[in-house]
Amino acid sequence: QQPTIPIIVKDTTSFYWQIVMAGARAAGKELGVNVPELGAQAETDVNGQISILENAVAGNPAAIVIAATEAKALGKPIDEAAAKVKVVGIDSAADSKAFTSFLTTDNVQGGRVAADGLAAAIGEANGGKIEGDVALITAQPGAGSLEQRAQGFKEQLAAKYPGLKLVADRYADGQATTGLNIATDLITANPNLKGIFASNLIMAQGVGQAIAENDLGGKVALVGFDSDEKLISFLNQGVISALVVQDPYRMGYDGIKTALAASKGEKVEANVDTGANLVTKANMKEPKIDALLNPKLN
Amino acid sequence: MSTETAAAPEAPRKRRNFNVLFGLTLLALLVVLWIVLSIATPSFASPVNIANLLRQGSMIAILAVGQTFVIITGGIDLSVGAVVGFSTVVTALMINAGWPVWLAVATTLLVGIGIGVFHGFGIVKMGLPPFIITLATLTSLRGIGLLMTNGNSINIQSEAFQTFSRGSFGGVPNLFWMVILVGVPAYVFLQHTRWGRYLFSVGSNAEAARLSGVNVNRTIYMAYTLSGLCAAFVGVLLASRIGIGNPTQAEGWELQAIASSVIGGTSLFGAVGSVHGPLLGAFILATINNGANLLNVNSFWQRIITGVLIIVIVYFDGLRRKGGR
Amino acid sequence: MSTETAAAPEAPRKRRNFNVLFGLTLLALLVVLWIVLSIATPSFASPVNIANLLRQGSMIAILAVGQTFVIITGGIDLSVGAVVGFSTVVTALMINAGWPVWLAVATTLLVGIGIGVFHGFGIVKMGLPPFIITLATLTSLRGIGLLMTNGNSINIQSEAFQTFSRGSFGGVPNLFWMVILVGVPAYVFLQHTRWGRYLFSVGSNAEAARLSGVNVNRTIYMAYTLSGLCAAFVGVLLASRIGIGNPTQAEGWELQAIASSVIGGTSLFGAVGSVHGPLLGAFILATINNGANLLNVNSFWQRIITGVLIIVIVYFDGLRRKGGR
Amino acid sequence: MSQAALRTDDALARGAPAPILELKGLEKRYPGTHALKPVDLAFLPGEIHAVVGENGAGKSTLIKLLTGAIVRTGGDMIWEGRSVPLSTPLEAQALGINAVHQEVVLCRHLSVAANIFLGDEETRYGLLRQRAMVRDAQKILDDLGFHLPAGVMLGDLTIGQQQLVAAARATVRGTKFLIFDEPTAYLTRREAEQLFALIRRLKAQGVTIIYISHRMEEVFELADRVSVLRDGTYVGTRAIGETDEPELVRMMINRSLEQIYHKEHFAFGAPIVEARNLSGKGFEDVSITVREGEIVGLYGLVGAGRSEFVTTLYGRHAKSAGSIHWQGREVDIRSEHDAIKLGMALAPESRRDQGLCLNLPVGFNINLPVYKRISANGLISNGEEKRQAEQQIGGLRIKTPTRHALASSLSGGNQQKIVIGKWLNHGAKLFIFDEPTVGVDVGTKAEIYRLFGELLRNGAGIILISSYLPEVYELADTLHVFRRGRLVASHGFRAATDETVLTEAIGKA
Ligand SMILES: Nc1ncnc2c1ncn2[C@@H]1O[C@H](COP(=O)(O)OP(=O)(O)OP(=O)(O)O)[C@@H](O)[C@H]1O
Ligand SMILES: Nc1ncnc2c1ncn2[C@@H]1O[C@H](COP(=O)(O)OP(=O)(O)OP(=O)(O)O)[C@@H](O)[C@H]1O
Ligand SMILES: [Mg+2]
Ligand SMILES: [Mg+2]
Repeated sequence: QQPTIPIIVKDTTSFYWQIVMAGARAAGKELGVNVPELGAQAETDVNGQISILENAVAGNPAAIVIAATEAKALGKPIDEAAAKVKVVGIDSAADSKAFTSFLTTDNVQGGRVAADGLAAAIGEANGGKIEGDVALITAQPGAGSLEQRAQGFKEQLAAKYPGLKLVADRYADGQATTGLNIATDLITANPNLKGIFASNLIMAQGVGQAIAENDLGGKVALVGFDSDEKLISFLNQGVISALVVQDPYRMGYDGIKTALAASKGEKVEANVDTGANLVTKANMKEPKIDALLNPKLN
Repeated sequence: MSTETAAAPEAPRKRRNFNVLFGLTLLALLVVLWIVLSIATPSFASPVNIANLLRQGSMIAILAVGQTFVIITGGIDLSVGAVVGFSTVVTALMINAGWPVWLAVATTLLVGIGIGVFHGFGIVKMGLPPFIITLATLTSLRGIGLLMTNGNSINIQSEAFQTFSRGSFGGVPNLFWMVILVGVPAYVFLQHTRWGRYLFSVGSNAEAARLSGVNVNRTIYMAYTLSGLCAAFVGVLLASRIGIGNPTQAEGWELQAIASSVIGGTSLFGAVGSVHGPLLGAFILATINNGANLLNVNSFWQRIITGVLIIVIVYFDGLRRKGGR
Repeated sequence: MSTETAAAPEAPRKRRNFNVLFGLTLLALLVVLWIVLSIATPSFASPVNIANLLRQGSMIAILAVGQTFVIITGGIDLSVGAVVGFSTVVTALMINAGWPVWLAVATTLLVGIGIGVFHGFGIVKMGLPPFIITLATLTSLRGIGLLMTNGNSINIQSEAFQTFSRGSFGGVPNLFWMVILVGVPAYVFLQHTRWGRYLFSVGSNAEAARLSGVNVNRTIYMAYTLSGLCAAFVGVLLASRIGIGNPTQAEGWELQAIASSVIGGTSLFGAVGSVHGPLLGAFILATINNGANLLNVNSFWQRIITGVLIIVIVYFDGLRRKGGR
Repeated sequence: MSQAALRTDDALARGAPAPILELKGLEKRYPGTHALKPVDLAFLPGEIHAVVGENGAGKSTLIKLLTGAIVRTGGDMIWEGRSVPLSTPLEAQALGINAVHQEVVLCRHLSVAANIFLGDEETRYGLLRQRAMVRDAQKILDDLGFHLPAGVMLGDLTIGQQQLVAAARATVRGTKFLIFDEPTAYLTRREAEQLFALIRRLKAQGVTIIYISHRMEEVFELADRVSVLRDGTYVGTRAIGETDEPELVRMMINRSLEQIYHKEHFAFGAPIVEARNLSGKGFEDVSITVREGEIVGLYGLVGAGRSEFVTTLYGRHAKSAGSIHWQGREVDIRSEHDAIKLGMALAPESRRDQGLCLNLPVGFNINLPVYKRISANGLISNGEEKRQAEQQIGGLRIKTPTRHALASSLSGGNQQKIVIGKWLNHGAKLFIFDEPTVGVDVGTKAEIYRLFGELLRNGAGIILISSYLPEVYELADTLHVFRRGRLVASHGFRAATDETVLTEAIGKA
């Protein structure tokens, strides 16, 4: 009988997590593991994820792979789960020492990379002068990884780019349309706006549309986080200057692989950084980046 | 009904203190908002921003009109947000499959109608409360959309389709023209045809309507079908505006649509409502958001202010209504 | 009302085909679900899972009870989810400020009562529709909570407080004991005290109630206060369960609470409702989710199935009600 | 073969026209109630056929069957020799059958004109001709002599006025067969006269009319034949010339009734309530005193302001001038709660809008005012609750399967009994009865009047509002006449003739 290793993601409805699950699925097939794909239905649904974790433990799996929606909240439940099975963390940490292994993109680092990308794009558009107003649009408050990206972004701006002034730090409600509306309004209200960081997939789609709608490609730089077909086409059109891309597929794949090894009592690495890469029109054709942009989904 | 009656005796006493504000119609309240914002921020009254504002309010406005038909019959349609999201997916898939845009749009509208008919069926034939059947659709439709897209966004490959929502005609954004395209027939339908009147009669007293020879069941089918149709139409517009098909979009728009409708004076107990009310309600909400963005109000404060303004506006509008009786 | 009447003549004809299913009470339907799941997956009936299930349904169950009081009066309380989120913040801040847990909990409950009183005030004194005032609170409260926490989560620094929600007593999870703690007095209150009767009378015909000497305004205050209190209590439980204070939690729980209540037979037109109904409704929803997780149903399919099951369950329950009349 | 069939055969033999509508074994069962047991009955073209019977006898049920409002559970209906299903209102209307139902079933949120034309709107190019409809509706109302504005919301009219609108609506449609189910319940004599004129005119045009009423004199004034139902069973039909009131009453209640108006006179005690120069919305400068043991009657036309006066007294509306004295002390009554605490009880005129929680049980409604008394620390005594309910159900002979049945499932008259019954055990000092016997059958009326006597004997006072002159005339110790919001005349017991009272109420032209 095959061992069972469920993977619990933050939000099954997001494309990003679909890629993570695809990676896990692939690993499951290759390694002969049964991989239930579980997850909350919104990144902010902490309680929902705790319930799912409890249910998963109740099914007596060999190990569990989980991306915690909220570091502090998931700490105790993961401790409890780890008392019964091996737990491997991916993507986002939890306040628990019980992880057997932890594979992640450092989201704070991702925010820094985004700031660098935005600064570079603004410099390029303004003859090397890295100055002007910039804005940050976050999909929704209360999502840990988005807060970390914002933190990294702001830290890096303050530390490295004194010419860039963060004039707006706004939260939407998770809807592309809201991101779009906020962006058009910011553009109207701030004539000197030079760049926007939209810190996840759906915000980048909305904000990208605002820039396309107002024909500001190149005038207002946009950096997004994560990628899909739409964002890649924006990148190609020059609407988006750069994307910070993680390696969700690998997180899923390696997560299952590590968990299987751990469940057999093998020794596994405690911390793995799967990296955050800045993708621009210039480097998007590189094979490594191309693989990130076009993960094999099935 | 209960609670409205309960409040009635209190209001008149206070009325006198607010003579000026009290006479304001909803439209006047909106204009006051606009004037205040024009003074507070120079960019508000700029043509670009007005175009933005008109675009931003359009979709909820159309949804609210459809929703109002349903609420007038004493029902509720919680599914509209999900129908919008689902419709973006349907449109996107068909356009990407190479269908001509008009056919893709028409098919999407048919899907919306189909969903509305299903709601009518659930209510009329299965005897389900509207809340339940439309909540079930909301849940299921998002699931079906996600299955179809695998949680991915579908990039719509037609430039022309996307240009539409950005364009304008005679200086007015196309999206706002769509509001007029929906609003005018909706107004005529609701106020000047017998079917509109039947909607009111069913919401007022379904038994009386039935005894008067009104086909109550058909009227209910009609209300939900119209709401589904409006939602599917908004889905097409949204797909055009954001250029993707994504089933998780428009989440929570049902609440915004209902709120716009209620702000516009529709009673959730049925039989009271108009077409201009929900339109005004939607643009009041859009103005609040637009203004807060322009003034760069902290996002958290923005929520607080929105809540407070909703109370204030509905309060003054309520005073006027009571006085006007 | 309108639509229910309209549907009535249809149902009886179909009834005969479903003799068996048709007689099932909601409880029986829940038991059927349990039996099916026990057969389908061995882990369902395990003690661990049953404890999980009881825990998972608890919070919505308590919210639904509070919500039911409001719905019985013909109102609605959209704010409950926001009150839960806000309460986690209040509790967390106070516990971290070194207050004894009991005091922090009591204060949070007082905050919930205060919010309920505010709703009563808006409805009774300002004449606002319940939908509007509670929607405004929903929006504003989330904003206030976000301001207080600056969008972050507050890590609660009391071990003891967090252990509570994990613990169990006599083999039953503490969270489920809380349902009993709320449910039993709520039952007595609604069915065996005059205030419970007054809730029904206000929902049925506020004018008749008033002329019969019922203090309608006070009854409305009471309903919303109870709902606010239940929500604040759930906020405390949630804070204990997730160990953080975070104002964005419990998003959409208002819809789940209302749905549980309606599935449990409460009528959104008021005057029809019970305490056991919403409890059953909440645990039916929890069972569907729990079962889908255990069966490893794809999460997209899970939504679809949830929608379909809601329809099926309410349909059969409706048949029984009609037959029982 | 039943009596009715025989009689019809007789009539046929005598050369009378063939019946327009024949009922054969028509019956209706509700779960738990056999509302109408198989009935054989024939209606002749152009006749006015009265149907009488106790509350809950099945009259409205019969009417609902004829108009397709409900579907029969057995029997057959023969329309002009043809068996018809009559399962939808539309079908009935197509045949020319229409009804003014007992409860005003119209839409409060629509205008009078919209209600009159509902289901049959005038349109041009698919659009409503709103102004034309208001004009036409106004013309219809004026032609009928009803002085009502066609443009206002129906909900803004009093029930009596709504009843007239319903009558107007039905006459436009009931081209062949028209049914009036207690149309005069909320009307004063003057409006009733208008309605009778209308009915006679319709009869002259060859329309068949079924007329239901609990007022015997109306039956004798209008009808050609009268049929009696008792407890869902058809009892018999009489030509109006061949019967008299005692016989009909005996057929209805299976016993004879010597006297309807039980009038006992008591010595008046101290004043209970005094209104001094009271003004408010709908009435002005009214001074009235009610003493212990006294029935104070208020008479006036529809909309004269009587209901507004008593509801103001009761704290439902704010007074604008004047004062109220309770047992000699000036009091400030701010809410109905205050009024009830002082010792007032009000049985309001509209049972649907003000009197009953229709979708709650009968027992609940009866106990609503007394829940405070039958509960300790809020906890309700189940035994007391049951006792109170059963006592009223028994005493007033409220026809209901159990006290748990919903109030909405009762017949109109039985609902009215709840509105009265719920105050009888309240122990109030002043009882205000606003149209207490609308739709109540003679037997129960007598019982209610007897109960008035008991209340008086216990030292209470009564304000009795009625648009039915004989009632106030026969019962009131003091009779006040209202006209357009003012108190225009007062009389002692039977001190003025009823014509005088009527003239005072109408005013000089
Ligand atoms: N919807 C219903 N469900 C159950 N029973 C009903 C329903 N409607 C009427 N009944 C019952 O049918 C019987 C006959 O009622 P109906 O209304 O025909 O009486 P009625 O002769 O018109 O009396 P009234 O003079 O009081 O109007 C009553 O016992 C009533 O309780
Ligand atoms: N709901 C209402 N809206 C507006 N006006 C009303 C309303 N109800 C009553 N009126 C008006 O108030 C005045 C007094 O009405 P009221 O009902 O007190 O008269 P009444 O003598 O009791 O007559 P009725 O026999 O019709 O009850 C009338 O002019 C009437 O038209
Ligand atoms: Mg009747
Ligand atoms: Mg009156």
